[in-house]
Amino acid sequence: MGSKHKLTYAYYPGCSLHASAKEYDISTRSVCKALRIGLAEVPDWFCCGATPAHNVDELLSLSLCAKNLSMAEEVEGDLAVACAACFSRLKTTQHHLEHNDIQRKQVEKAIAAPAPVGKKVKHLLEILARDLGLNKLEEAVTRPLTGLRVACYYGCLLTRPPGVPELDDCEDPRIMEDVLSALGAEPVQWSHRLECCGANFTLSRPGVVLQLSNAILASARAAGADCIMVACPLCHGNLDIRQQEIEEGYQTRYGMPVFYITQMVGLALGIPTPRLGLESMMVNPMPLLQEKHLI
Amino acid sequence: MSRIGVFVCHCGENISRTVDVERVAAYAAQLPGVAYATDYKYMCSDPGQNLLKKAVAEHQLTGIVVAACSPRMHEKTFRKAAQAAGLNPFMCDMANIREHCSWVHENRDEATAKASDIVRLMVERVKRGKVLEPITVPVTKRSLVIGGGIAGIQAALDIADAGHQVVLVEREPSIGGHMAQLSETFPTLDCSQCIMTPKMVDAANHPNITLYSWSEIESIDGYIGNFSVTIRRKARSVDEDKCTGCGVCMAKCPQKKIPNVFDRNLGLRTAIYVPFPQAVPNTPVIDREHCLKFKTGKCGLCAKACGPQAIDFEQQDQLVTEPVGAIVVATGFDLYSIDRKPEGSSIEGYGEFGYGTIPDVIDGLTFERLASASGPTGGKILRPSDGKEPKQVVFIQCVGSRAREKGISYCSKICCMYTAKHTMLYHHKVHDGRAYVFYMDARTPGKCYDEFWRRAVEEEEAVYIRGMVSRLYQRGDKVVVMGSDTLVGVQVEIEADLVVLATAVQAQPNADSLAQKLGISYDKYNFYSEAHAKLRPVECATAGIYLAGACQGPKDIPDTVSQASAAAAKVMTLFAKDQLEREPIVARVNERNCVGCFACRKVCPYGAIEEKEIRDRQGNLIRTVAHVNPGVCGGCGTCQATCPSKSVELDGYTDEQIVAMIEAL
Amino acid sequence: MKRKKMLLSNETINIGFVNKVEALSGTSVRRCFQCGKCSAGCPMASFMEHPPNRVVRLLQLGQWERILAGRSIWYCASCETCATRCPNKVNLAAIMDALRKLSWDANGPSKESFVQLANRLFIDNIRTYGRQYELRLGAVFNVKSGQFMKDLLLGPKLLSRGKLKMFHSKNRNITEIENIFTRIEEMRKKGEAP
Amino acid sequence: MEHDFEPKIVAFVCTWCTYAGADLAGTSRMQYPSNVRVLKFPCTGRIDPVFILRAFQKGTDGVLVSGCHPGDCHYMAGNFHARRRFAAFRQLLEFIGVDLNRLQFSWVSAAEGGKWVEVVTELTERVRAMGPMVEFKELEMEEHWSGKLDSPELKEAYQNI
Ligand SMILES: Cc1cc2nc3c(=O)[nH]c(=O)nc-3n(C[C@H](O)[C@H](O)[C@H](O)COP(=O)(O)OP(=O)(O)OC[C@H]3O[C@@H](n4cnc5c(N)ncnc54)[C@H](O)[C@@H]3O)c2cc1C
Ligand SMILES: Cc1cc2nc3c(=O)[nH]c(=O)nc-3n(C[C@H](O)[C@H](O)[C@H](O)COP(=O)(O)OP(=O)(O)OC[C@H]3O[C@@H](n4cnc5c(N)ncnc54)[C@H](O)[C@@H]3O)c2cc1C
Ligand code: SF4
Ligand code: SF4
Ligand code: SF4
Ligand code: SF4
Ligand code: SF4
Ligand code: SF4
Ligand code: SF4
Ligand code: SF4
Repeated sequence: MGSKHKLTYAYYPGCSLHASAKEYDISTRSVCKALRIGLAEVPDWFCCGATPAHNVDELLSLSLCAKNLSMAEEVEGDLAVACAACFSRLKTTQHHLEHNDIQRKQVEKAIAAPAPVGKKVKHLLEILARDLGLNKLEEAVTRPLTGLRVACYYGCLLTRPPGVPELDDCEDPRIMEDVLSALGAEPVQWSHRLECCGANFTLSRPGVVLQLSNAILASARAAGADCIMVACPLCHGNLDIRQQEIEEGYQTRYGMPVFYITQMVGLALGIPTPRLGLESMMVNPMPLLQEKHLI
Repeated sequence: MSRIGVFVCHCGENISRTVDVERVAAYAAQLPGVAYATDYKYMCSDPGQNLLKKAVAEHQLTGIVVAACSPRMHEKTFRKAAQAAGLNPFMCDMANIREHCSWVHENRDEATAKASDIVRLMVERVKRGKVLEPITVPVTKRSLVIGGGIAGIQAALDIADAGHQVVLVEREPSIGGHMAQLSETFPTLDCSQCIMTPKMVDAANHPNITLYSWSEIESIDGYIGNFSVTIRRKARSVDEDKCTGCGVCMAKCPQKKIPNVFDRNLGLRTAIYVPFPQAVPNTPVIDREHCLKFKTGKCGLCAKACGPQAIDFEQQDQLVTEPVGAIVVATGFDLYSIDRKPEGSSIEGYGEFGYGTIPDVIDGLTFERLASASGPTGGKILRPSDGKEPKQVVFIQCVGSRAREKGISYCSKICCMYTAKHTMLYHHKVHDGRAYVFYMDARTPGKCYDEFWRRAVEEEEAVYIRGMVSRLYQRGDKVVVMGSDTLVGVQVEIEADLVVLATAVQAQPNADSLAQKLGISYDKYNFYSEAHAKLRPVECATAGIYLAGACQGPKDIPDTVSQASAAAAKVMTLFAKDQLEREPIVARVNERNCVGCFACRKVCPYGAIEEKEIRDRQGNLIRTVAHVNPGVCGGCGTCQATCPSKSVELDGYTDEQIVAMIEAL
Repeated sequence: MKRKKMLLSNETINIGFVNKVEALSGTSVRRCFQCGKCSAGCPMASFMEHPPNRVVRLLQLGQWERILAGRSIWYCASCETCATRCPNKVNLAAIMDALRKLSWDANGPSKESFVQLANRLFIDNIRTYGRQYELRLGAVFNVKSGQFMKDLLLGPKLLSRGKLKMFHSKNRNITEIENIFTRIEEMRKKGEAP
Repeated sequence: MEHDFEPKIVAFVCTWCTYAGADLAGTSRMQYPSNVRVLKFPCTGRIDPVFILRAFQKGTDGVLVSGCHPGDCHYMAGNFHARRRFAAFRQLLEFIGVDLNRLQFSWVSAAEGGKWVEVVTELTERVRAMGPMVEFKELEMEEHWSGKLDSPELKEAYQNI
């Protein structure tokens, strides 16, 4: 992307970013503003259906996403998505529409419109690391996150399955670490970057979530991480909101703040913390940030 | 005018029971171009053949149709008889009225009518037959062997022992191939070096073998019996004739920290080096990428130290050309790389196993180096990360093999066995250690092979777990193995000190480019294709080129050696003759009509079609046309059916002959 | 769990069901050679009575009742680990989707009602509001699942951090969502969609 | 059994596989309709589609082309090229109005005497039921040949052969 060219995107926040993950939305908007990345929210977008829809009704899931994609056509620019689950669903839908004629026809009938496949769907990570570029990002940093040891957590949906999200290598992605390094922080090597946190079982089977998320927190701690960085509200919910419960259940103490990627970028850009929604985090990050002299 | 003779056979009653042979003979007699027709009880008997010979003379026959059994039965017999009677053997054909008629039809009228038709068609064919002379080509009784692994060494020794000259070309500084890297070998556990090194020395010292190590094939011309091979002898920077192999140079070289590929980078070597102490030839090579003299112009310590003044920094690559009559390809295999995926690919490699980022995840060949008495650890099993002795070692089979997702669907054939071997070697060396093996199937078909595997399980107490591993990750100084036991139906987790991956056997990375130079075919995995999977397993479809060893497909040493000796036997069979004679069923190009589109060349499975330049008297190029090399052409006729201008014709199956038969239907 | 003997015959092997699953999931069931790599990496395998590879195995044998009667399919988190690593490119995650749909359409007979309930509520929410309404989702789930106290302590914390909204504004174009639902229902009635 | 119409069947076969398979049918004394006449080729790769056209023009009612199974070609790839050529040729035949049921492609190996019998019997019976081949005669009468040969579809089909 040339330096003069302005980056503008259609923006699909997804349900969580308007509710339990509002700090992700707030920080995304603040960061994009600071980096002169234009975001125009797709008006009247719908829920993408997330996991429950495709779990029992693939056609519904594809149709919901197709509808959103077709509404996004009205807004200029590639479609920027923050939530890993929405990103995964929208990319999967495009994949099906492109590769499966029968399904495409069914979807077109369901949404009573031609299937929209042209819009490029991009996760924020791609926008930061590739469209803006790591160099540009690094240049914009005013308060490098020096000394902060971060465990980058991808979860399952950002990179899988092969050939669909095409964000990065599905087994050994580097994009989060690359972004983080550009911010001056120190990504740790750890084992559970891609393990499942229990995802949407948070409602129906919280016990499952506690067990899986505990393993992730434990692994991050063992690797010497000060905090975790995520790019998905679902992961955030399980690791942050349920952290206290996990600590109680497993008789341990993590106190491990879980940041959204945009919160980390915002900190490095020197954006004031209220505009990053840090106060909404369940595990209070302030002590850590103070200790590392980052605020 | 043709004067064809038709001989209708009764075959005792085999034919005459359903076919009215007399009527067929009478019918044949009145066909245009037929000068004589008769029937006889047993045509193939001596009296029958004499009858034929006599008729040729009496009726001045120009061609013969024997209406009898299948040509697959007696064509040779009657062609010989025709030749004895002074006819060109290819002017004799058979009409198959037994297998294709009397034996398969009961109705006498129908069978007789059909037999008459068959005779008529064959008469039309023979009428348009051409006198064909058997093709003879001289044989150069020297052979080329490409690749100096156990396959190449064995083939070279066999051919040389039979008294023929062999040129053995090896790409690396030393011969030996993968077998030289192995520790002990299944199924008998003899030491690989002990049985390999004598053979390497034999090959190098054999009066009939010229060894070109550190050399590669530049180009190949010619055809069976008459190849001309150009070999690039890469600059070694050491004069092989002067060097005594004393090794003083290596001791003096200051560049000592270069990872040794032969030891799978576990050990280090100098810039002037032999890959391993028992190397043959024992002449060092200077690695110009790392040598200070080449990098900075300063150093030359080796040259100063070398008594015989063997070191020559100015040495250049040399091209030598060798005439040979047969070629044995024995270029072996490579192992699937578990390193980070290649650029642009999303699924290759094994990210889930650590992409080679976890130091204590190694492949089977690395394990061989660890276990080898002459290896970097002196035969102690010590893990790469911290040199500690591992107490729990996990082996994973079928890594990269049987994995369509990684682009390989075949079984690598040797890894079940070598993994069993590894568990034994490990247990012999680390008594209080335990080996775990994740496997899908234990494939052990071979003499004493299953017994060997069972010994690993029952006596060496290896724990075999039926299931695959999903992921490996580092936890502290352990490698956590996330596997499953499908027999119990549960997940398995093991904290391993060392993990050994049985990675797939693959073709050499440059196998395809060598194949293109040789004009031989290869499969989609770049393994070289044999002419027939069952009946011609060591021959290439391209005449005069033979295959030995793992370049043709994954193989263990017993199979490799058998195939190498078989390939050598094929070479000797070829060399048993001074001249090659072959059926003259070959294609021929009508150069006047050929438009030079080379559609024919694209379809020719033998690479028999060459470009030929037509020049005027002044030597100016007028046009380029196709030319079929009769020594190479297999006679399939595909080119003829393909040629848009009908400029190529297959002898024995000309359009004229075939169309005449169709018209006569 | 009692393991009943499997009586295999042309009658008990329900190939029609297998074909349905293959059509819905777009993946081959027969291709699986039971390596178990899927189960080795599945985060949920330890909660399932049939680990993923065995689900495929039972499918290969046409033993659909054994699968649907269990809760394995409802414990799959759709994490795609299995599909990503299967050496045979068997898309097991898609097979799980297909099995859930077939089970859902048949109104059970899954025992894992909590997951089913959560899915149902989630989809109902989309139909009613166009978007997720997390407070309602949680509350209704607790009422319907009889776990009135579940996550009781979490709610106020979330509310205080502005993470749960008491009210939810409907999408302005909510009729369009309803249209999608009804069109799909009609297509199904006519047999035009699975 | 008497039939009103006895079709003329021609089999273009490869010498290594199908010819030998037919031999095997003979040595096993299997029985099949006598309508078929066999023309032997070194390989199906040698079979020019023009031969088939010619045979139809000469009043043949059914044509069988048979060679080695894929991968078993004596010459490695001849049958592969043949297959590609015939795939395009079928389009051409269809285009000019030949009922493709008159043309049968099959693989019969040297060991498949029984399969040879099956294939020949089936084709004979099928063509017998179809009646004599008249399409070409009609075509020639209508003199549509040259006109049709110029159409782009036909040209393309022909080039693909
Ligand atoms: C880990 C492991 C353990 C094994 N253990 C056993 C065992 O215990 N028992 C057993 O029976 N088998 C074993 N094997 C199998 C055995 O290694 C092979 O069967 C054998 O090495 C094959 O020999 P080859 O000569 O065909 O190939 P290679 O050994 O690969 O030799 C090929 C040679 O050709 C050279 N070459 C390649 N390309 C060119 C070129 N273009 N020009 C010139 N030269 C070229 C190479 O440099 C090499 O020297 C094992 C294999 C592995 C990987
Ligand atoms: C059921 C079955 C299916 C198979 N299918 C396949 C397949 O699909 N593909 C494949 O590649 N392989 C197959 N094989 C294997 C194949 O049959 C053998 O590899 C092959 O036949 C071995 O050939 P041979 O010449 O060594 O032995 P044999 O075929 O056994 O020939 C030995 C010959 O020696 C003669 N003989 C024995 N003793 C004496 C004596 N003292 N003096 C004189 N003559 C003697 C015997 O009468 C016999 O004619 C199959 C085998 C079986 C049993
Ligand atoms: S030539 Fe053939 S048909 Fe005649 S007697 Fe001999 S075997 Fe029988
Ligand atoms: S090059 Fe010289 S010093 Fe080196 S081994 Fe040969 S003779 Fe010895
Ligand atoms: S000149 Fe090169 S090879 Fe010789 S001693 Fe110096 S660095 Fe080593
Ligand atoms: S030999 Fe054994 S380990 Fe190797 S690919 Fe075959 S089955 Fe797998
Ligand atoms: S296909 Fe025919 S015209 Fe073309 S180059 Fe070959 S022989 Fe010549
Ligand atoms: S007959 Fe076959 S082998 Fe010979 S030149 Fe033609 S295509 Fe090549
Ligand atoms: S990983 Fe694939 S092949 Fe292996 S058991 Fe699972 S579905 Fe089957
Ligand atoms: S998608 Fe489901 S079955 Fe597959 S690994 Fe994830 S949880 Fe297990």
